[in-house]
Amino acid sequence: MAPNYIPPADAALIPQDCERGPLSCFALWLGALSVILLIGVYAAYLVLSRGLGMTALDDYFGFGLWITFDLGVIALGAGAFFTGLLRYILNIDPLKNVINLAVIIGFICYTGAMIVLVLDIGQPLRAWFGYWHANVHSMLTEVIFCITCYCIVLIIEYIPLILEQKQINRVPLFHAIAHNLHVVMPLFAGMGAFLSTFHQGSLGGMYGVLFGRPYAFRDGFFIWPWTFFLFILSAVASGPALTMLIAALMEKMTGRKLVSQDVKMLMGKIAGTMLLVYTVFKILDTGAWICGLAPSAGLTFDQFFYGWIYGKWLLFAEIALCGVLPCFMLCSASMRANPRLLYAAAVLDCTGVVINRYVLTVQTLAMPSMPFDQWATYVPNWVEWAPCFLVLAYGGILLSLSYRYLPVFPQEVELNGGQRPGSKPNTWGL
Amino acid sequence: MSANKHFNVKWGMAIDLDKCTGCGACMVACQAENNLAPLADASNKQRVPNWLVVYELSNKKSFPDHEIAYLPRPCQQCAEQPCATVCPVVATERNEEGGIVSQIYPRCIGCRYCMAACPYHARCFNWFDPVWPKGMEKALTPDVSTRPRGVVEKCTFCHHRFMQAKDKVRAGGGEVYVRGTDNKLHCAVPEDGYVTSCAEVCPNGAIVFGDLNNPEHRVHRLVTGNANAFRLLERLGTDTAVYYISRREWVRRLGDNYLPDEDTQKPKQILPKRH
Amino acid sequence: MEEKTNCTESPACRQKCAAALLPFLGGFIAALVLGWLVIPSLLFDSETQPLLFSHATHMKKAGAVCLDCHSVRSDGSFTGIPQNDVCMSCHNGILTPEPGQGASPVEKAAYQAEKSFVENYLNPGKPVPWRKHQYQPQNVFFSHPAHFQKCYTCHLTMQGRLNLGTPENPQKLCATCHVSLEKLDRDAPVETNILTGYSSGTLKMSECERCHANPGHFYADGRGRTFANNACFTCHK
Amino acid sequence: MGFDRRAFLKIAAGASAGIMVTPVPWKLLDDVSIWSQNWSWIPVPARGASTYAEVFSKMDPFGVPMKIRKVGGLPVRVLPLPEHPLGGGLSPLSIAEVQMLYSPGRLRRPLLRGADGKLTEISWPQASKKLQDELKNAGGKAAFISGDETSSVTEVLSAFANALGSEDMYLMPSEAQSAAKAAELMGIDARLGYDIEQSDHLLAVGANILENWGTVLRNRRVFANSRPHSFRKDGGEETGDSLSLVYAGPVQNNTAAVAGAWLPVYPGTEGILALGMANMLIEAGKTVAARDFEEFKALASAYTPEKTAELTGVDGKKLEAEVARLLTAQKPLLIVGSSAGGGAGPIMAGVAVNALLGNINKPGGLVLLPKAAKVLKGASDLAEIYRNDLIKFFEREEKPALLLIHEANPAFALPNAQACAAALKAVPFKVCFSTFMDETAALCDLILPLGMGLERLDDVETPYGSGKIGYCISTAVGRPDAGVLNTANVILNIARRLGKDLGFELYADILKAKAGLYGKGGDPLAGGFAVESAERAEAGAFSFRPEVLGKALAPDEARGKLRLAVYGRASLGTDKTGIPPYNNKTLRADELAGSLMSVLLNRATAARNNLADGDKVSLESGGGKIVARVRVFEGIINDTAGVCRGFGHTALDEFSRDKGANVMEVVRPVPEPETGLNFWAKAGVDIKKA
Repeated sequence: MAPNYIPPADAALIPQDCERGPLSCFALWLGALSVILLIGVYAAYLVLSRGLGMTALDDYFGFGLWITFDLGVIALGAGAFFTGLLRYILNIDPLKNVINLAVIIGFICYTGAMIVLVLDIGQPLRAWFGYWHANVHSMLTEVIFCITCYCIVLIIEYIPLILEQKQINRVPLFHAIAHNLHVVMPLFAGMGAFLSTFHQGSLGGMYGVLFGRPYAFRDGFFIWPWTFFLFILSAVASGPALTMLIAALMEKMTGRKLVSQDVKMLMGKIAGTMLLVYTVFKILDTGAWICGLAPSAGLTFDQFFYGWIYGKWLLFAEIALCGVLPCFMLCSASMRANPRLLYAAAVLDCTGVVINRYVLTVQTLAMPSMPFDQWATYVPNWVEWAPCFLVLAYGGILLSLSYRYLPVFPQEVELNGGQRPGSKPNTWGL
Repeated sequence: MSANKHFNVKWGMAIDLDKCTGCGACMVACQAENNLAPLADASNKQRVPNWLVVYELSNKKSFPDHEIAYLPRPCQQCAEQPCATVCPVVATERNEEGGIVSQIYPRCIGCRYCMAACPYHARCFNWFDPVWPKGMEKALTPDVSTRPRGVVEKCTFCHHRFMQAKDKVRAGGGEVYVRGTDNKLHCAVPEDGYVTSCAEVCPNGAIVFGDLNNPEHRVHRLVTGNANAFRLLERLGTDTAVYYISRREWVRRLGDNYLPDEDTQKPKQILPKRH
Repeated sequence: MEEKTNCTESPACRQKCAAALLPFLGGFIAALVLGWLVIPSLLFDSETQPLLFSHATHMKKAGAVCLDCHSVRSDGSFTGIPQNDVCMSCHNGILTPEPGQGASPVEKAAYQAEKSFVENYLNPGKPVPWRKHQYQPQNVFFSHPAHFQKCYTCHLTMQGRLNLGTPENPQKLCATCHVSLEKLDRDAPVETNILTGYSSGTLKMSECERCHANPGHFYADGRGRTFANNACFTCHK
Repeated sequence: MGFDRRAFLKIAAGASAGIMVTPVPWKLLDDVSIWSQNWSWIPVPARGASTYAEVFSKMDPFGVPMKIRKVGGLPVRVLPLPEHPLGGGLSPLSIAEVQMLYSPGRLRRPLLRGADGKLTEISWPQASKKLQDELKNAGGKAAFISGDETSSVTEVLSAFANALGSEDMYLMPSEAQSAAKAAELMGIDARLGYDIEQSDHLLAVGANILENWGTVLRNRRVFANSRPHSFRKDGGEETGDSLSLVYAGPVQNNTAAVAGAWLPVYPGTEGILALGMANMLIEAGKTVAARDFEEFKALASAYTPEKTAELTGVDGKKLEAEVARLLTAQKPLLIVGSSAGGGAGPIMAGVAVNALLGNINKPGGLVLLPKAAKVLKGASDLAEIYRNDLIKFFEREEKPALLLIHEANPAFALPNAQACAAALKAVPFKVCFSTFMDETAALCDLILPLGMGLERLDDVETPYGSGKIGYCISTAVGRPDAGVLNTANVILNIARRLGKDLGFELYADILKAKAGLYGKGGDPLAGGFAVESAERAEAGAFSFRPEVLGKALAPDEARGKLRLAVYGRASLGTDKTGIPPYNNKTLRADELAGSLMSVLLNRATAARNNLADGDKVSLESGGGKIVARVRVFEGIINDTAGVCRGFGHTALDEFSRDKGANVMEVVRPVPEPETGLNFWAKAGVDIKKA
């Protein structure tokens, strides 16, 4: 404990030996996030009460920002399943120091995606038809099943963490549940890995099977188009990077060491390795697409791009700037050792995946499918942005609460052990 | 949902682009027939529910060599549907004798995946609840149900007319499917007994509707072995039920994507099938 | 709190635990009662017919069959609830003799109902606002001729319970889906679901699917054929 | 144990667990989704038995017979009536007629403008009395405009005007009026008709025959029948057409889209093209036995192929080819026309060419139809009414005391629309019988709701362009609660009360009498009824009138930077109806974007004027100004701006309002030399970036 540390009013709820800022600052921070949340709630109200016409979506862009956002957060939330897989199944022990964070981020990403999906479907009251009247041939059915099942897995993975809260854990029943869940956690990690692999893949498959849309359509293996595998690879390449970035961000905001640098570098190395695999396949896939599929559909490379908004720079940014470059950076041990370069590479890595999800969603639909059709353009409006920020704010609130009250970071006490003369003041008051 | 289900009867169209003047009567008839709501401002074409859209085609040449043609585009009723295979809740399928791709509004959850899948832009979404000016709802037909916001809709080849035509045959004591002279099963509904609304109102007779499998139907005779007949995006392998006819080469070439040096007449390479 | 962890053996503690469970059980049972007995009945509105109508009188006494009043038009559509002109083919005036002093309440009610029909609806030419037991949802296209035709392909010649009458008098076939009314002196009230707007007599799709989804009909061994297609567009519009 | 927070949570947990094993959550889950199929605010179509009635569209001026489907007694659909002589298919306007019964722009109650300028609802008896009083005061100073040239209402109005001693009886300017004037000038005592059914080569000059000229449905049926669907075996021959169609005009319009060839000519030079063709036909040896043939030959010889090409912009080789086709065709037919305002001169030139082709009153040629039958003794002939020029009437200093308008929207439809509206305003008392609250109705002092065609008994006699005499009666099938009356009945009633006996008490009796004249007995009002007669009139003392033609067609100086080509689209409705509810959906994004309509310029013209696709521009002429967006379209002749008519309504309903601008505001009418008509096909505009 820092010598000048004054325990906040809610000290009884805060994990043992962890410093936290004053409750008032924390409340203020939550209040700020809640304002963003409420704007999102208002946008959601508009959409649910009046219809999706409130958005900028249209008959050409049935999918837009929301689907891009969903795909983005689901890919970036892949840190949860992949870290779980490595930690519990492949026994890479150091990852235990970020596994809790990865689970929380995964939980936020998946539940956030579900919130946005409820808005995105025109008839949310019928959402359960996805189970009851499932079409087993649809990639989306697989997505619906796997995402909801995996969401339950994430809840189960999150529960022991909640039950380990200082006060809750005193109840013997809850203590027992938390303990036993920890014991069977490898089972859930395995289930999570299985479900997650499939729905990440199916999300990619969703686009790859669109044989009427040459921008997205891909050949494949058995019933799975290549995008199926590319989505899995890109998710595991970016998920760990985001987990690591968020840990770093939380350290910046709280002014406390939460995860040791070697663990972060390990996460970077994992991301880099997967990114290498992904980038190789992505380049191969792009080549096959340009040289094989496109001409067989009667299209030239140039026809896939339009103006600035859907220009070739997007392809360059996705593959070279946000694929090859971060891959190189993350795979190089010396660059990883430099925190700035490590974070920059991770940011590029995540950006690349988001660009990938964006172009596959939006550019696919913007491209004229019939020769006498024209390029269409799409710019989301505030009603679409607000729920996305709602999810970010919700994630912020959940992470803040978890950080403050739950023993998320096993290394925290050790890393901030007792005397830290050089420690920065707790600037954000969290 | 299995691939390319075969049916004895395959309703289809042959649209003669050399006859279509682009007047829009088919579009208006379609809306009145299928209970679409009018819109005060219909200038955002990507938000306007139209089951049938007439496109203006241009040969892209300068004045005075310029030529135009009009192309009405209903749902193409693909035998190899990009849309039905992706619907997560079986709200759309091609599973009935006649080969019309259905759209079930009370089943649709509004995910719009089918719209993303359809390369013909044949599907529209109800972005808002439909609104008719006061009293105009009295002119709705009982044949087609009205749709709330949040569901996808599309041309159904006026499927209700098919149902009514079948009932008329049954009410007269007849069987709906009978063996024809070619010893195959055909629909006993007479050729003019089931016609879509767009085909019915076209003063130029540009739209011919009937059973593509029935050699006695005009549409069959028009598209079989006609080098002037083509379908939209044929190389995708969607196997559509809507044929277009034009004697103009440039019009036919606009039916599909061709590389600059590619010949329209060359047998088309069909993209690999997914499902 | 801490001692709780060690109390599992003591009877007092067990009692305490049981007591702790009581509110849970109370809530559980209350929910069961509400859920099974109270809420379902709240979900429906009940309406009686505007006029006393006796299917029994029409079918037993007057010998009418279903198709006399509910028929298929020449274009194949179904008339559903008859318009006044159908009633008029018999009820030009009041048919029931005015009941005397000793008449039973049933006779008096019947007379009053007919009088009301003639005076309030028939003569002013107003349709009777009958409540409908089974009104097709607007997204459903139900073909009566198809069912007459296809069901009778087999059931016309079948014996016993499986004989569903004749195309001229299809009462037993009708009763396969419709409430059997021929014995009723008074039409049952129509129960309408306040949420969906459908009457309780409206068939669920699953009931259509008893035949439509089972080409083998009701028999697991595949005896019998329904001729039914289960494609969505067979019944939806 | 007291009831604390913990107990409450336990009860809640118990209840939650309990409710899950009852049907409630599952039933609700299901019911809520069923509820989403049956939202109370989504209308549900009414059911009932289907019945059908045959009628003739009174809204669509281009001859549309139709079958109305009623469900439970209410009309729900307009269906085609192919059995009818003019039938087969429908126009985009007529299909929407059932919906227009409920248009928000409909008039339902008579409205009277008070001293404060506000309109108040009054009853029909009050309205009728008011009209009667005003007509009585105005007497011979009353003027009448009818917008329905095929209806007997025009005859009733004419008889009434004559009875009042008024000479001011007008029809809205139309092709029929120009044709009547052309026939009159050329000594033909008959109406012009076109026997396209039997023709084998049709050259339409300016006449958009497949969209908005003449009997469009019939034209289109003939076109469809003459052109078998093309069938070609690989490497095989093309199927042939029995009628070849060529269109000449400034814009590659709907007719040009399917015509065998498009001959671009400058707007307003259609007559010169015909004259140039006449010259080439005479050169090829064609003659006509008419008293002034030599003078005509002299006039035509001035229009050499070079001169014609220069004046009309037509390609010389194409011109030659077309003349050659006229010469080689068995039954060639030339139709000269415009969508309105083309004047009589071009039609005269067209008649001259047809005369040279020797097809007058021949199968597949220009046919002369007997004049319309009349049953009211006091009424003028249609041809006499056509002589009155409405534009001159509006330009007149001295205004009538009363103006009665039936089914016409001059404030929108006439060239220089704003000046017309101003002239209209200057009339002390204006009455209109109108179905919709249109621009003219909005200016009137007494507005009388007129039933739509579907709601009234009316007739149609030989729409212009027809090749035969035809007569149809249309009965009311619409809503009985419309609150509308028939103009003719109101006028007959007032006439009787003013002591002017027109010979009939009811419009129905007039129609019965007329049906008798056209040879139909029994009860003609019982249902949709049509008679057709192939009767021909004699050519009479036919002459070319080169002295008139020469002046009427004389080229004059440009009136602006660009020539203005006004074209029309059937789906935009008419001046009276505005855009029908569904039809704005048929417009493409390049025709109307938001509230901005397009002006067509070809690439070269746009470049010459430093304009690019999508530029917002203003078109100005003679003080009028409209705003539009440039659409670069290669299907328009050089130095010409193409603007579609029918946009820019300021009244009517939300389906017509705030959509583009009314091109008639920049169109200025000019007197056509010698013919006594005004015309406006040669208008020009200045174009500027806005």
